[in-house]
Amino acid sequence: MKRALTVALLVVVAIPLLYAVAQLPQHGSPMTPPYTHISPRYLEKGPEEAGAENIVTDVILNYRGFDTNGEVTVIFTSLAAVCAVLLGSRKGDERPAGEPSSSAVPVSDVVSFVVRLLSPLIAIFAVYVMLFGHISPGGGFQSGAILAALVIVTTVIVGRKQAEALVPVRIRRLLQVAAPLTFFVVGVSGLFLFGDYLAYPKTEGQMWLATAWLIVIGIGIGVGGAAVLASIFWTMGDDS
Amino acid sequence: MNAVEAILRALTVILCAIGAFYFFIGTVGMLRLPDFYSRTHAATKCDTVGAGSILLGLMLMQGFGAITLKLIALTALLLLSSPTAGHALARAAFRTGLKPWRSPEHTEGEDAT
Amino acid sequence: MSRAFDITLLLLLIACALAVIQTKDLLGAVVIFSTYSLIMCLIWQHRGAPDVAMTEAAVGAGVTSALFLVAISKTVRKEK
Amino acid sequence: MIALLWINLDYAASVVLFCIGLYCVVTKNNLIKKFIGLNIMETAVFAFIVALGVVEGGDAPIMGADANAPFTNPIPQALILTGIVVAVSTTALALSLIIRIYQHCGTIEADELREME
Repeated sequence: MKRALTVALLVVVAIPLLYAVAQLPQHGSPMTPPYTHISPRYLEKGPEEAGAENIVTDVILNYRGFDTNGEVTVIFTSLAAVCAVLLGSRKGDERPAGEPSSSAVPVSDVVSFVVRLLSPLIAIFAVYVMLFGHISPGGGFQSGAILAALVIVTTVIVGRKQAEALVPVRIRRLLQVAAPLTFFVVGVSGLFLFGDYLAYPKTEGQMWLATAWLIVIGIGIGVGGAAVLASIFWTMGDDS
Repeated sequence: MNAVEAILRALTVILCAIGAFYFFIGTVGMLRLPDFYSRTHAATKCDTVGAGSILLGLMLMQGFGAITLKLIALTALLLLSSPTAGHALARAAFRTGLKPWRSPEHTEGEDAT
Repeated sequence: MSRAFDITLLLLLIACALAVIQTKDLLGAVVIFSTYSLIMCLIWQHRGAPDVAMTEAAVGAGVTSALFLVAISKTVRKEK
Repeated sequence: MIALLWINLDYAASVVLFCIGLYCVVTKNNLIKKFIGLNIMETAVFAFIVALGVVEGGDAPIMGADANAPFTNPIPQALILTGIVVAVSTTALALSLIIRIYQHCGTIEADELREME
């Protein structure tokens, strides 16, 4: 019965979707609706108008800055929610005692050595991605994820305590809100200088300022995203 | 195309063929070898030797330039990370108590003693 | 040629997705899922979206897998 | 229709992946497995939207000295970039909820949890 229902559901979902997909304009043709409205303008005017040669960065941080502002708040909110769920009231805690400790097996020397060797390079790569998001692929989110992965690997290798000691608690609180905060600062500067929240300089001579703001927001998102993701990892790894 | 270029192109083709061959061997090993440890060994081998020689061939084709530097960095990363991953896998398996495979006639003799 | 490459990648992607839902061992499923993310990242790079590919490689294959692994280590490994 | 699907193969693959993910979400009992299925569905939708922006022979939309004419559409890419990061946020929240459920009830199988009520 259940199986028949599942099959029916899949058929009901798949057939209309496949039908609709078959009716779409040919894959890869430049005449598709998403390509004919606003993209040509972005592609044509992006570098002069928005301050970055990477049009994706332009769209994310400049043309659709509000969107990203909200989205950055979403990742911060998810950290808050994870903390609220896992660190909340511990009343109903009926976990079986004697859970196997995570450090039962010592860390391998080879892995530890290779990670120590590579981690500066990974950090350099993350910083490069963060700072050059406006002219090459990459940007804030990517470097944030790379840094978070670095922190996670470090936590696995040298242990939670030492990894957390890299970032003192007081600074960490600030870093976790770095991304929304940077957006807020840039947005308010735009409000004062150009009359709108998140307004970017538009004239020819002020392009350097727009690029500088893109870089600043990139740094903010990178550092903030890394702090948020690493904190989520640590919070989930807590023996609460 | 002068002689040097032709030789370089030939070397590239040979190196890429060697790389593809090692990938093939590694895949066959993954499918055919009896236990976890030997399969890990096969996978790591095709990562390092196969991808390494393909990258070397590409370097020869590119000549000296920015792309070659990137390829060198890539090769170094591959040569570091792939054996480490293999080592970590095998070590984790050994620590959790997975016994290496012995050929059947061998194990019978061991059990008797 | 490029189309053959595309089709191969898409088939690999579908095979990975099927393998994920077939695997009873959650740890194995997560590892295959991270492979799935990497193949997706290759497809996006091939389609001319390096930004998205980079994000998927770092977030989908890196951080998400780590989070899944933590969750599995905190709960159970085998699916009933 | 088959011929049209062959032309739009990338879209069709996204639909297939979406259905695989939906099957996983509907039939699997383990909450983590359900969530992996949800992630597959998410990725399928992302792949579909990125495929919408592809232009035949198009380069990445990065203007530089050596960039040449057809560029892929940057808007779907920007959209998906945001989407992926939101996806990892939801994954983190869902996984922490699952951990919490396990701490409370000792199981993460959906039917056992339903019997517990």
